[in-house]
Amino acid sequence: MTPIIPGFREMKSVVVRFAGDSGDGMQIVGERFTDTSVTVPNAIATFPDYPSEIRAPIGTIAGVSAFQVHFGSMTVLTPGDEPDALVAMNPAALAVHLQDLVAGGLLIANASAFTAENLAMAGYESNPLDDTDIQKKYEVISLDVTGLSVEALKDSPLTQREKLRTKNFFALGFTYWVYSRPIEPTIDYINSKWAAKSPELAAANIRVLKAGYFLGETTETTRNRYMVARAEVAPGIYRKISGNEAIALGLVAGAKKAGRDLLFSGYPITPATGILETLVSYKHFGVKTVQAEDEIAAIGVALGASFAGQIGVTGTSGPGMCLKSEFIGLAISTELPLVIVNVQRGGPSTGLPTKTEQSDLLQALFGRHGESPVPVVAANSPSDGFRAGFEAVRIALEFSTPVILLSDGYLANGSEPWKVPEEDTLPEIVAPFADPSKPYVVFARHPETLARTQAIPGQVGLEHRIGGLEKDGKGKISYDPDNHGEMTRLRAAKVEAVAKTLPPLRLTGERTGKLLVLGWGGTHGAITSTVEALRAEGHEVSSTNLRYLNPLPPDLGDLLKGFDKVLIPELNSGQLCMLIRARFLVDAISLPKIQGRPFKISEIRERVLQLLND
Amino acid sequence: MTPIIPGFREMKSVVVRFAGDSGDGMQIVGERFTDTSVTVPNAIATFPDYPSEIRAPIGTIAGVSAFQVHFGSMTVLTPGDEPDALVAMNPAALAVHLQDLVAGGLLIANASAFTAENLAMAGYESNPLDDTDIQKKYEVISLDVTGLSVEALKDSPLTQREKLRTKNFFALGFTYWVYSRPIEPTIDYINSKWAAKSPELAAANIRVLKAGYFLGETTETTRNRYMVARAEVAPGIYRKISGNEAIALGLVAGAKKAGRDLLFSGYPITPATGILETLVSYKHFGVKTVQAEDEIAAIGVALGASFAGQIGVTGTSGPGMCLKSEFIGLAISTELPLVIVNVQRGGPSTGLPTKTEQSDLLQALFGRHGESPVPVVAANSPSDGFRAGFEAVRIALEFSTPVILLSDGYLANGSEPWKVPEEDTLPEIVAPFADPSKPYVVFARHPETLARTQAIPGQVGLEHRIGGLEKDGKGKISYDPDNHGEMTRLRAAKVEAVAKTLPPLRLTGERTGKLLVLGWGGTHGAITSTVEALRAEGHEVSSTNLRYLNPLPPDLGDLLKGFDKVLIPELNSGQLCMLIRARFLVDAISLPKIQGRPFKISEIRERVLQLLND
Amino acid sequence: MATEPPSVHPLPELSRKDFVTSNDVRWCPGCGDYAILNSLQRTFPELGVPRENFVIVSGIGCSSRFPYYMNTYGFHTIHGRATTVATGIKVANPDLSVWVVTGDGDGLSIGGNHMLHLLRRNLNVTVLLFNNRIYGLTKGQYSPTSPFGTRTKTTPTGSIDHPLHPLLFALGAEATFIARTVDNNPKHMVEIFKAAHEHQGVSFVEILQNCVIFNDGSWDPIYGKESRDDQLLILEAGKPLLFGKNKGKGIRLKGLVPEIVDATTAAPGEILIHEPHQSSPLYSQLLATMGLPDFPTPLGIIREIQRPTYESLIHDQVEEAKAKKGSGTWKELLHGTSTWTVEG
Amino acid sequence: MATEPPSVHPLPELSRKDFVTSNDVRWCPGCGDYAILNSLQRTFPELGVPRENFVIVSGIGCSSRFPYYMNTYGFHTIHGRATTVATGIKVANPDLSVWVVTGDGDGLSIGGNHMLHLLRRNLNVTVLLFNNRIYGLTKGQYSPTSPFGTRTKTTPTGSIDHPLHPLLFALGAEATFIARTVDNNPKHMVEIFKAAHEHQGVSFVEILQNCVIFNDGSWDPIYGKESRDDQLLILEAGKPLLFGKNKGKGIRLKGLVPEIVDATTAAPGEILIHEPHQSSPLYSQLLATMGLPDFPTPLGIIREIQRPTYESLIHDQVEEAKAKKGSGTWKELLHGTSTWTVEG
Ligand SMILES: Cc1ncc(C[n+]2csc(CCOP(=O)(O)OP(=O)(O)O)c2C)c(N)n1
Ligand SMILES: Cc1ncc(C[n+]2csc(CCOP(=O)(O)OP(=O)(O)O)c2C)c(N)n1
Ligand code: SF4
Ligand code: SF4
Ligand SMILES: [Mg+2]
Ligand SMILES: [Mg+2]
Repeated sequence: MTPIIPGFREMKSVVVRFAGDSGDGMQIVGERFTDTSVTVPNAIATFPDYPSEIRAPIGTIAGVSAFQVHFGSMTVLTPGDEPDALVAMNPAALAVHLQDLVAGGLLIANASAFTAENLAMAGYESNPLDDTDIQKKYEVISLDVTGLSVEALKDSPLTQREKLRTKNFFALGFTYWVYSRPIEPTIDYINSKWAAKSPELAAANIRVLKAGYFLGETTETTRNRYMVARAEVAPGIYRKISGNEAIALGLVAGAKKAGRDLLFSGYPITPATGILETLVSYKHFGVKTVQAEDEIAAIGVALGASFAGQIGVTGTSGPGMCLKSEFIGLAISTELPLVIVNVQRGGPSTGLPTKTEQSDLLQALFGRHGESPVPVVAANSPSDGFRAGFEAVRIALEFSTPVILLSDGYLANGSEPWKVPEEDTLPEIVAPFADPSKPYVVFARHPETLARTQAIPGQVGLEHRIGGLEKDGKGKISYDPDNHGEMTRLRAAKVEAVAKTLPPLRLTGERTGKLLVLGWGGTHGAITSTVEALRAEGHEVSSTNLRYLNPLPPDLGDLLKGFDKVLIPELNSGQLCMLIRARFLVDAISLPKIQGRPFKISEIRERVLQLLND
Repeated sequence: MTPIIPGFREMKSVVVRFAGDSGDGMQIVGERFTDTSVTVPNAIATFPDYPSEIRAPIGTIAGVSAFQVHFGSMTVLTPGDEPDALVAMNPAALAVHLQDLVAGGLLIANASAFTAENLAMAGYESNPLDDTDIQKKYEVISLDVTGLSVEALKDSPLTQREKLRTKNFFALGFTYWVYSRPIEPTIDYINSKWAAKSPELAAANIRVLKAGYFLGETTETTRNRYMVARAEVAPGIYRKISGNEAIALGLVAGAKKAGRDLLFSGYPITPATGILETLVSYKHFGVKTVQAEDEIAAIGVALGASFAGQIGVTGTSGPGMCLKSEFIGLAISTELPLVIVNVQRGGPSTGLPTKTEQSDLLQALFGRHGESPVPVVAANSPSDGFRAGFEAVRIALEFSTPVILLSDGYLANGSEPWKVPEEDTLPEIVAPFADPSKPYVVFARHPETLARTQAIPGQVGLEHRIGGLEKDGKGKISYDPDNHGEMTRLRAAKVEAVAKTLPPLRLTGERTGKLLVLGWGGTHGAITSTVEALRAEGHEVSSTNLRYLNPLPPDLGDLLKGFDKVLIPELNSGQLCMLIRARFLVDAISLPKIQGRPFKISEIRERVLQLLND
Repeated sequence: MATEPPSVHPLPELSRKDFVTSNDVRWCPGCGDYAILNSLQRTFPELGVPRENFVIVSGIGCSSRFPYYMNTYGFHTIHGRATTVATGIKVANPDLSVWVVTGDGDGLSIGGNHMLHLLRRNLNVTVLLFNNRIYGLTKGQYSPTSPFGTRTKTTPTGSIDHPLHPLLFALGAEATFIARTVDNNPKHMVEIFKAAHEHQGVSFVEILQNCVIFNDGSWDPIYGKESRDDQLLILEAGKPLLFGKNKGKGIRLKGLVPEIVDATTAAPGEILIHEPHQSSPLYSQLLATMGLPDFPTPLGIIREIQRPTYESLIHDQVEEAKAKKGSGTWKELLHGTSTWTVEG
Repeated sequence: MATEPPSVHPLPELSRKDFVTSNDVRWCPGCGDYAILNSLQRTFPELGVPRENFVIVSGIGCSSRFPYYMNTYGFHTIHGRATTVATGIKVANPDLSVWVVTGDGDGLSIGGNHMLHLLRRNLNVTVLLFNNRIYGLTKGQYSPTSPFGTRTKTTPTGSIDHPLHPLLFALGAEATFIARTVDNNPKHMVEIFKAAHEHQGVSFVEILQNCVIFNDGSWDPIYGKESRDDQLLILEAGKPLLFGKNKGKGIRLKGLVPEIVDATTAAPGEILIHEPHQSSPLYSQLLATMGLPDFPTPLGIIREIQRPTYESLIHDQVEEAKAKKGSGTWKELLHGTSTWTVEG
């Protein structure tokens, strides 16, 4: 238990958003704040939000970059609806983000950047910091961040330009003071990053960081300070991890457990590129990566690797998924293991490349010609990417099938602390190659999984041919009508057989009641937070999250029967909802959101309350 | 009314199947028999069935080619379940097709081809024509077709090889005699085809045709002859048309009605190539065709043509649909007219390229990333391709949207008589370009259709930019969350608005009752035939067929409510069924068939009777 | 076929401003794309094409944002496919002046096949390939034109792909107009853009472009202040291949191998004369293969030959069919070649 | 890197029969594909590669049925993408001998881009391109290699696309081994297949192939009995470029333009000597552009140069990383570079 510090208001959790120009280093201070809070420890979740342009002109609305961090003494499952505090480094940042700040929230503004020119670029006709309405609505702390930073460095040998670039650490230092965070982890970080290369730079950043912190100590600028107690975090070793990193890790872990090398082939696309960029540094794990000429080639390369006995993986986002669809069909037909990661973003078409959405679920299920079922797995938080990635590899190998793994832009870039698992808590993955001492039947099946056993090039005496034409159980091309019916049935039954290996659904709340909130993938945090809060208030509502979208978990049908109503919040127009209605004939209600942003807790809360009161 | 000829058994309808080696000219005699019967007139439907290899070795099972024709004095909506008569030109043809012949059916075999070598290639150990079981089960007429043909030509100057090639006309002549068909149309055909180039060849074929016919007249080979009375066919001008031809025609007619030129761009693929092959001969209608380097390019070219003010159309089959999916998303996002024809074949992957299936419905609806709705139209018979093609163009232009038009391999190659419409019975298609005298708002919408109005390159003062990023109503790129929600809603609402322009559903039977059989696309004939027959027997069953799959017709919901049960026969694993269940929460029952073949009437009949008796 | 429609009115005088849109230009400050935009905006008014007949088609990438900044008709399509959409536009309406803007990733990685087929078909459009040897929009992965060993986010230990050579690629496709220019020489750009426009057939223009953020200075060894005298070989039709300070060096041929010689002492006729119009592709090949480290990099028109354009051939076939069969009537369409009548 | 794994057992003696499958061969009687199949079945036993190390990868087309008829590992993939699957196989296991079988449509139309990038990356695989200048499997539409004016079902009034030249295309991609052979000369095929196999790097082999059904006799003007003496230029490394009856004619160079001369009267050294290994691509270009109507068509190895292979470079990077960091452990994987501990 953290002792309550006198003079502080205690909060269960706080949401801070840093916002400034792309060049202002907001992502860096956000990351620092996170890393500091994580070691307190606090529960934490983050949400970086940067512009889609590489470098928009300085000071413009388009150039605003932000980083939101949510830290608490209790479970934190989302980066938070609205910020309790906003750090705004220039007028454009204020213009974009002020609307989100909670009434009464803390606004820390870099007053020195509120010049006439910057105000004009942000569309302000007068200085909002002088606006009495704003002063009344929020707790405004207007600081000459730039000036004070330069002042703090008056003895430093750095150039003026370099001095100006330290100002993000001033803002960070001050924010640390407000929330009584330790500054040592950041000092360590600065030293480890710059001390060797440029001791002056390191010293300057540390000085400015401290200046910001001490400004709080020594002046009367603020009326309130806040504290967030240590969270009761399960003991263990933790690391911070983003969704893209976690998926990369899970894939490699799965491959290792299966005793196969991993070959990842991708083509850069936002927000999926991070997976490739992570895996290129895993070469010493035997990971090979191929940056292909396009997404079609990428999946082709991955499938080739699988045919050759490795586990082939490819990753992309929506537009790339379209291009991979023909090859997914071939993997289905040849029954080869393969993992296809889709980090979903706003669509249709190029859409909103840097924004999040869950609108590719039906594509994952049906986005190919012919009867072509594939297992579909979804990560439900950044760190859950590990488990989802591992599971995708497991299912692909144990069921000799391509698997689609859905993530999204919000999970990909968001990060959270992750309790590092012990290797031996991870399940074995069993998918042996054919035994060369026995005759090889290409489409012979495992009695339970219905998987076909692979024989791989290099194995003596198992030479065989596969391809995308329909074939019979022996692998011979067959146009026989009954055989086609039977092979179609078997391909579907094999995917259905995955259901037997799925864990029971984890439920928040009771198994029966008035309302079940059913989610999948990245809405997990928002839904669970909402339902936990409502239950604490005495409402009869439960929730669960689907990591497995195809096949659906075997216990889902019974669960649905236990509730009067089912609400399905999704970042799409009701795709899971359609599946649930068709499959179980329950009048599930959709809560769609298509705004390129994750759900706010308040949005789900409102709808749940409506339905409970109906 | 045709007078009943004494000595004939009268039949309402007859199914004849011609089967032989690929080189035996079975498609030609099938076509001749069809053209002759059509002018009787009889109602008619045909089903060619040839091997996927170009030329399999002579005499092998793989090389068998067949043509089935169903002709009747009443409505004929399918090529028939089982043949009443089988013409088998060699043992391989017999081996493949005998199992389908109805018990008691007529088997006309070319005994001269039943040599030891041919029997072996077909897998026979002894001559099946000598098999007493077969002789008991069928009415076997064993003829020395080859020998008699050559004999008939003993005075002809043709080479022996040329003489041998006439034998298909002998078989045809004999079959004409059995069914008392006139031989004159075939004589005319032979003359028009060969008389000019090679009078000897024409004379020989005519002689052999007559020899076959006279053989029946002059010998006692057969116990029975059959007659099919003239059908009561609506007066009018008719032509025979295949599904691919009808679609090509419908597309051009739509373009003409809209006053736009048509540009078709495709990449060859079975069974869709026929559309491109038909359209290349329509150049004098202003039709331009581009054979592109692949399916992606093909749709890109078509979309470019649409942007430039023509109506762009592309066509393909399953694997090609996968490749087009990304571009369909761009067409949705830019709201440009475009027609994408998918002639479905057996999947997944390369699957069964020459076989039919309806398994791309969900792909049509959901086969793209993001929320990307498109109207989907399906042809329900070969000649209905005309109407479906026309409608696809109408919807694409009037609603500024890509439209997916589904056909299938069975419709594509099958043909039937088509009553040629008068030009002025075709509706107008109204989709004017923007008015250059008014300011142009790129995403301004028609109040009812919600269509956006196109301005096209070359129009003075309407210069503008479009693309696949999300944009606001003015066409400016926008990452605004609410705008994205609103544009997503509008794109969906626009597709829904098509529903208002759809004709009421056509029903076979009453509007209420025990069972509704609901079909879509090419199952129309089999379902209607089944239901008509059952109704004639007094069963309380109705049926309807959906030409419009998205949006669903507005009167469908009410119709479904009127029935205790709904049965949905589909050549897939229940794709429409899923949609109907999700949308209307009715416990619709699927009758799936995935065998690369159309439904038999008996298959639907059996299931309907089961359900009626349950 | 003429590129411009027979215009009844005299063309309005156009100026650079007519081609500027109100959209904020969103490239990084200092990006080479600005200079290219500027040069094209200066070129268009001089081409004698009415503004409404220009269409700019692009794929996806930093460079592909281009159409938004040009006040013409524009289509920002999908990654790698601009060439296909441009084909549809030009075939549908040959009167339009169609420009494709693409990047080294867009045009040569994902879009390589369509580029290949566009070039061989000889559609009368102009392709501007912004070659910054990097994927800009996706934040700095190596591209198919990145030199061997390039370190990027996806190749931290250096890329291992032998780079694709845009000009050799275009020669392999037998493109009829192939040129190279640079983003730091507006005059040269304008000159090349004009020539590309005038060429009746496909024009492939590689523009060496600097990405200040992810690949800054990539071209400096060729066109930087220090190097350009020695490293740029400016091509002028009919003139000898000279370069270096005061054009003191020249290129001559020894068998099939080029050599650098002192121009001041070279024998008359020894130095190669630039002839972009020759039908043998060997000379173009020679130029295309020249570059670092042993040779200067040629700038200008590498090759320009004549061949009928794709869209004019399609157009001719349609006109021929109409001339032969007459414009198709409704009756012909609906009745086809063979009908029968059922009497009432 | 060796193509063959270090084999502990002596290789079993293989013969043609070992590579024949029990599947019925389903090409049309008389199709050129039979002869190619036969030649490959005769080549494989002579390469010193154990049968289980052969993988044949194909796309879709008549030619792409090939793997079914070879008793090795085989993958009949999807249209145009065999090259990508082959890349995955070879990168995953560089010990395998990987062969890509493709058609002019499969490899150069829909699959052109992957072919391009396979060639430039220099993966050590062999590509056999069956060029029948037609789409066989889809029953006779023109292909990207069909000559201008070809009449087919989709071009009843003649095709209007300038054909793609496979060898020029491969040169544009800077392929390291480029050769041409013909389906009616088994001896030559075997020779070229062996050389292609021996080449460490990508080998691109164009095979002129006859489609009896849809394009019969298409190559007869070049390799038919009547024409072949005068129209085929058989290349042999180190030997002069001679052809015609009794090798009476030769090729010499005038500047950059080839000429045909009477070999019997030519000056010594005047006639070009075939040197496929030279690093300048001009000579290869010269050969590739030769053909009807003015020149004989070269047969044999057009170009063969050395460059590290893609899969060996990947392999090296993995090995280097392992050498530097040690083989990755579970702990390293799961813990990464920075963790913190929450005490119990
Ligand atoms: C199908 C698809 N794949 C990938 C992407 C992501 N993407 C956008 S631009 C780009 C490459 C950009 O590089 P280049 O063409 O060189 O343009 P530059 O940004 O350098 O101007 C990529 C990979 C996409 N938008 N669509
Ligand atoms: C995606 C896709 N598009 C089109 C086809 C149809 N298709 C199969 S093979 C082929 C072309 C075959 O030509 P080629 O590669 O020259 O091989 P050939 O049959 O002549 O040997 C086409 C267009 C297909 N199978 N898949
Ligand atoms: S990332 Fe590079 S190419 Fe893209 S806009 Fe910035 S400087 Fe230009
Ligand atoms: S169609 Fe042509 S290429 Fe195909 S198998 Fe027949 S002859 Fe050979
Ligand atoms: Mg680039
Ligand atoms: Mg071919």
